[in-house]
Amino acid sequence: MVNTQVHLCGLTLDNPVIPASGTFGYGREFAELYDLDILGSISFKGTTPEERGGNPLPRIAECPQGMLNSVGLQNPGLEEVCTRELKELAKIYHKPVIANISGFSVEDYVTCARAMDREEQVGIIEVNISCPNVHNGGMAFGTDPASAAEVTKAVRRVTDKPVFMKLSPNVTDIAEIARACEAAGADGLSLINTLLGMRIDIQRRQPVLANKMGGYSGPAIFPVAVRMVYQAARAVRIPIIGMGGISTAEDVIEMMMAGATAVQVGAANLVDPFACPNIIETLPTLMEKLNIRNLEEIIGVIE
Amino acid sequence: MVNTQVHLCGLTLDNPVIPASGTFGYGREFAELYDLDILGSISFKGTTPEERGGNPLPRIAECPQGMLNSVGLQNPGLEEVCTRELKELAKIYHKPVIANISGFSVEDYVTCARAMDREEQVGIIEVNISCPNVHNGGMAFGTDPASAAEVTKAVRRVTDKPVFMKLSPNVTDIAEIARACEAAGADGLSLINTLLGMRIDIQRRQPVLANKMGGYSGPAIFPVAVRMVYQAARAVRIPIIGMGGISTAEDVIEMMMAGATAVQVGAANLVDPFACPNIIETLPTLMEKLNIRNLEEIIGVIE
Amino acid sequence: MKQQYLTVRSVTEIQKNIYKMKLSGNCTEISAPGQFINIRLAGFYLRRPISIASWDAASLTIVFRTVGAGTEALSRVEPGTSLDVLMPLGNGFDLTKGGSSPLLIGGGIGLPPVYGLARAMVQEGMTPRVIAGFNTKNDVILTKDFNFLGIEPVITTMDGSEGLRGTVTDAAANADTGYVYACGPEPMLKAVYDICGDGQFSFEARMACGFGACMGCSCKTKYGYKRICKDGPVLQKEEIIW
Amino acid sequence: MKQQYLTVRSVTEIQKNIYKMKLSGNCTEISAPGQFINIRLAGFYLRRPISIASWDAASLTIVFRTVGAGTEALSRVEPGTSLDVLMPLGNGFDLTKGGSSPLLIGGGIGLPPVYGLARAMVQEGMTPRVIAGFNTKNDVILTKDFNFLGIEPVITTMDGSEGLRGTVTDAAANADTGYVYACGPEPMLKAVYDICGDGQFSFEARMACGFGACMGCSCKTKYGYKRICKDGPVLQKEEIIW
Ligand SMILES: Cc1cc2nc3c(=O)[nH]c(=O)nc-3n(C[C@H](O)[C@H](O)[C@H](O)COP(=O)(O)OP(=O)(O)OC[C@H]3O[C@@H](n4cnc5c(N)ncnc54)[C@H](O)[C@@H]3O)c2cc1C
Ligand SMILES: Cc1cc2nc3c(=O)[nH]c(=O)nc-3n(C[C@H](O)[C@H](O)[C@H](O)COP(=O)(O)OP(=O)(O)OC[C@H]3O[C@@H](n4cnc5c(N)ncnc54)[C@H](O)[C@@H]3O)c2cc1C
Ligand SMILES: Cc1cc2nc3c(=O)[nH]c(=O)nc-3n(C[C@H](O)[C@H](O)[C@H](O)COP(=O)(O)O)c2cc1C
Ligand SMILES: Cc1cc2nc3c(=O)[nH]c(=O)nc-3n(C[C@H](O)[C@H](O)[C@H](O)COP(=O)(O)O)c2cc1C
Ligand code: FES
Ligand code: FES
Repeated sequence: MVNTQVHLCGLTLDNPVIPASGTFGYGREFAELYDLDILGSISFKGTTPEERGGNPLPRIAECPQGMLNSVGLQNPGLEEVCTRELKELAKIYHKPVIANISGFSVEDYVTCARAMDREEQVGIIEVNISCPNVHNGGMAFGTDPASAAEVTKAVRRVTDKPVFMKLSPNVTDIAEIARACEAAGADGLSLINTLLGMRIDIQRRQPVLANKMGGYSGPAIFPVAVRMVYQAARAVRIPIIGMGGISTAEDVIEMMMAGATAVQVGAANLVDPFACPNIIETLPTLMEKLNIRNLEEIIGVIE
Repeated sequence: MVNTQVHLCGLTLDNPVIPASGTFGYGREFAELYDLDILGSISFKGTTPEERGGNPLPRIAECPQGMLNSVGLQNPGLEEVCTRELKELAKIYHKPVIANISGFSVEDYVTCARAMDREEQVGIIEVNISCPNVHNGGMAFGTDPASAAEVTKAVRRVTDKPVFMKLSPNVTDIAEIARACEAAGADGLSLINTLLGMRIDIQRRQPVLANKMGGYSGPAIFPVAVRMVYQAARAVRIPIIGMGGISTAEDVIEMMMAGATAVQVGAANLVDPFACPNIIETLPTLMEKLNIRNLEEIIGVIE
Repeated sequence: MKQQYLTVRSVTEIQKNIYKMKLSGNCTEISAPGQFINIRLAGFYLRRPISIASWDAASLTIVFRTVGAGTEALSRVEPGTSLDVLMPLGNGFDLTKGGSSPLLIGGGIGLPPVYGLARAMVQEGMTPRVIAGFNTKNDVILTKDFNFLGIEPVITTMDGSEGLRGTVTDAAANADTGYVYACGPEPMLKAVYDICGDGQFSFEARMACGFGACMGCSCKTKYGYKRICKDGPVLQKEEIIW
Repeated sequence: MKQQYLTVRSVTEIQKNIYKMKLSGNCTEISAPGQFINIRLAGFYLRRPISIASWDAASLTIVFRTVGAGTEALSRVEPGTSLDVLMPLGNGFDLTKGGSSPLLIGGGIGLPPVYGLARAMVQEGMTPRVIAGFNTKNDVILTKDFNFLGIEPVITTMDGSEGLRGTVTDAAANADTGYVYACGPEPMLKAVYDICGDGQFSFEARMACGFGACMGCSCKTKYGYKRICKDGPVLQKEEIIW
């Protein structure tokens, strides 16, 4: 018998597989297909203080082994999420969840973190800093160590729950950002968010996305994600939730060997709604094949 | 009849399709398969002042729709390239070529540029600044605007040939680097070089590459390349050679609409040695289908 | 919604670049015309959404136009092949709202779900009227299928090469447009919207999941944001914002 | 080297996880045993290099072990399928250097090219001696094929479950090892290198192109850098640096 448990800042996950924020809504669509309680946790759709309608359509473009999205953080806003979505989520999922929060100013993050701090089911607050900082020329918080640290500190101050900073891969030096977040008090890191990409409709001579550029996710970004998780893991001592292109149990093992304690599965849920259950089902067999008894023993084995 | 000609700093290319440096050697292997003179130009393997053996094996890892390489700039060194390889190349290719040069210090680049300046067949000098600067903590020249500008200026000073700076995609802000190179006197830009990636052999619990990390190329990086070419093209007025994941005539059109005047085809040559001739053959038909008379009319049509 | 496998029974080119494909498998969950299936194709990351044109308990038919590499590949799938599909998706049309003889308007490749709707209505004893608009006579599809239901569609072509010359709204000018069911390109939907009293409109959007998880297809309506894939593709006239 | 299509004629599992595949097509360019082909497989970016085990003008045979997703997929290719291959690749063995009765040593899945070499030698009237090493009797392959050439290979297994117990070099201890041709895992090659007078050694490397363009497989030899794919896979003893 193999052991798939992993520990994340005091939480014990039955397995490391977590649907990624924005690719699982609040679980409702998937709960019709399988029992969500098999999941290690769930990172629900990014919450902002106010409701957001998101970007104009089209928001989706196909890529080789991946996709672009420019959903633009559409969500019903903090209040609605807390009063309605989380109540519904509690009915279909019975373990701690990960509250993914977003914002366009430090105050936005603080507002969301404060509210999520009061939500019993929230086990971890995951702070998406790939968003543009409206007070800093629109440069994403996650692309500047100082801004990343500022958000980390501010959020850290208003909650007792573990704070995971979710890093953008669109940076020169991921280790530098990782260290800045750790130094500012982050309990863990989530990475990677989507790579910035663009596709053009050559017939219409226009970008496919109304928003021109969008976030690239799916298997195509996996080698970049493994590299960044590896680099970040070697730069900090706090745990890492690794993601980017994971779609098989093999990918989970590879990401954990690179340094991740748990993983998130994003785009894969969209093209195969059974991606997570399939991975969770395959994991023990694969562990046996690879002579892994306790999944935690492989975290960061790569030197 | 459609016109596939493009103009690049005084050079007229019969078509925009150029094999990318490092994926075509000095053309010999391909000359056995087809007449190289159909190509718009050729960017030959990166030259360093001294011979380089490159990195230990394995140097190649497979990825979803792409590959990692850690060849490590293996090349016979400047003297051998000029006295032997270019003489051989001149026998099998009869148009101006692109001299890709690399280095680990500004002097390295200058040495190579000086020598290439004297080579009659060299039409453009393409300066690969993805290499680590040994005098600056190993940080790649191409990840820092000041270093990129310094190399640009130094090379610009020692040659009359057009200088194209070849940019690394592993940066937060490609537009900033592009502007720095333009301001320092670059005649054009080539982008993108490979994305830094990593794969792990989960059976052996080791990185697949002996060098751990390597450069990701192939269709998987295409959406990132299109985005960066678009961003760079809007940031500068000098022409751009676009590359990264191109393998079809459609990709060529998309990259040109994003802002490229010509394109390079890299990894595709390796898995399909006829990639370039196939693209060149398909291009006119595709242009007709898309109502493009002169290929140059689509350069940067995307706003 | 389920993930399941359907077996391709036949693929027929019914017009230049337009194919009818019959598939067999469990179709008992399909609940309304206008629903669609999302098809996984080898070599493509995203699934391809295609409307159900007609169905029974153990089979369904789709009709599609080849517009890109995905639909090209679909047209070349061999009979006997198993296709991984998510189905049924979307809300579909509500038959109960338009009276016993509503007007159905389909444009181009938007006609297949309109055919499915007409078929379901006839099965319910209703007598739908149908206007079918195309660019030219080489695009005209499904006429015989409608005839088989006892319906004589009014055909319009932009160039007048078959049926009336002009748009579907030209053809609808003298008809009762009190309640209209419409599916077709967006400019057509808008034109129909402008002339009808009330009705239902089926929309398209680029989709990632097709089952409501990603917000990739969400658009604003008078009743809040709706996901074309899950809360649509059929929207009621009253809620549409152009 | 050419890019061409070979048609799969048959795929047989000759041992657990080891397959023999016969392919037909123009094989007239193959010039030496030890050359290989590079096979494109749907769904995989890089081609898979596999040695030619034997060939004639219009067909060739490969023998491969399923070690990952690519070789798994190859083992499931249906007869009749066309495979896109680059061939012939590499230098192959030089038959002329080892006298009339050289020693051939193959280890595990390195045996197929050794078989091809033995076959070519027999055709030239030579009388090669063969040592074939495996982990266990369930890995033993090609014995009958050698017998058919009139050769009785000395079989060794690490666990002694078939033939002699031990390594190929154990088995070679009493043989004339003046000139050896070897193909197998690198530790085996090294062991053979250490006990033989002279010889030729066939290497493996992760490859991108397989035809000399990318330097992905280049390694240092006493005579400068060599590309395993183009200047190899067979290296002469005198040039090898471990
Ligand atoms: C609910 C719904 C029902 C549909 N029903 C039908 C039908 O019955 N018959 C039919 O011929 N077509 C139908 N379509 C359109 C069909 O999905 C597209 O023509 C198809 O996806 C194009 O794929 P491609 O690979 O050939 O084109 P490409 O342009 O190469 O596709 C690239 C990407 O864009 C998407 N895409 C391109 N065009 C459209 C489009 N019009 N709508 C949505 N996504 C698009 C593709 O799905 C893919 O993700 C429907 C679309 C939707 C949303
Ligand atoms: C010149 C040459 C001749 C060969 N001849 C044979 C043969 O006759 N029979 C046989 O069974 N095998 C042979 N091999 C090894 C064979 O190429 C690999 O087993 C195969 O590529 C593995 O592919 P995979 O997708 O199953 O494994 P994966 O591990 O999933 O492959 C991942 C990547 O690594 C590469 N790779 C993995 N193992 C090897 C290896 N040992 N050598 C080179 N690349 C590797 C793959 O090509 C692919 O690019 C030969 C290799 C070379 C270089
Ligand atoms: C449609 C979509 C919406 C997303 N929304 C969010 C979000 O709200 N917050 C966030 O932090 N990440 C969001 N992401 C990023 C994913 O959580 C994940 O980091 C990324 O997609 C990489 O993983 P993948 O390749 O497995 O999809 C979104 C991704 C997709 C595809
Ligand atoms: C095996 C290999 C070797 C390369 N060597 C060089 C090089 O010497 N100099 C250089 O500037 N780029 C080099 N590159 C990068 C390519 O020229 C190109 O920028 C990159 O691969 C992206 O294009 P692609 O996706 O079409 O391959 C190399 C790429 C590969 C795959
Ligand atoms: S396509 Fe995902 S919500 Fe509609
Ligand atoms: S694999 Fe490209 S040179 Fe050998």
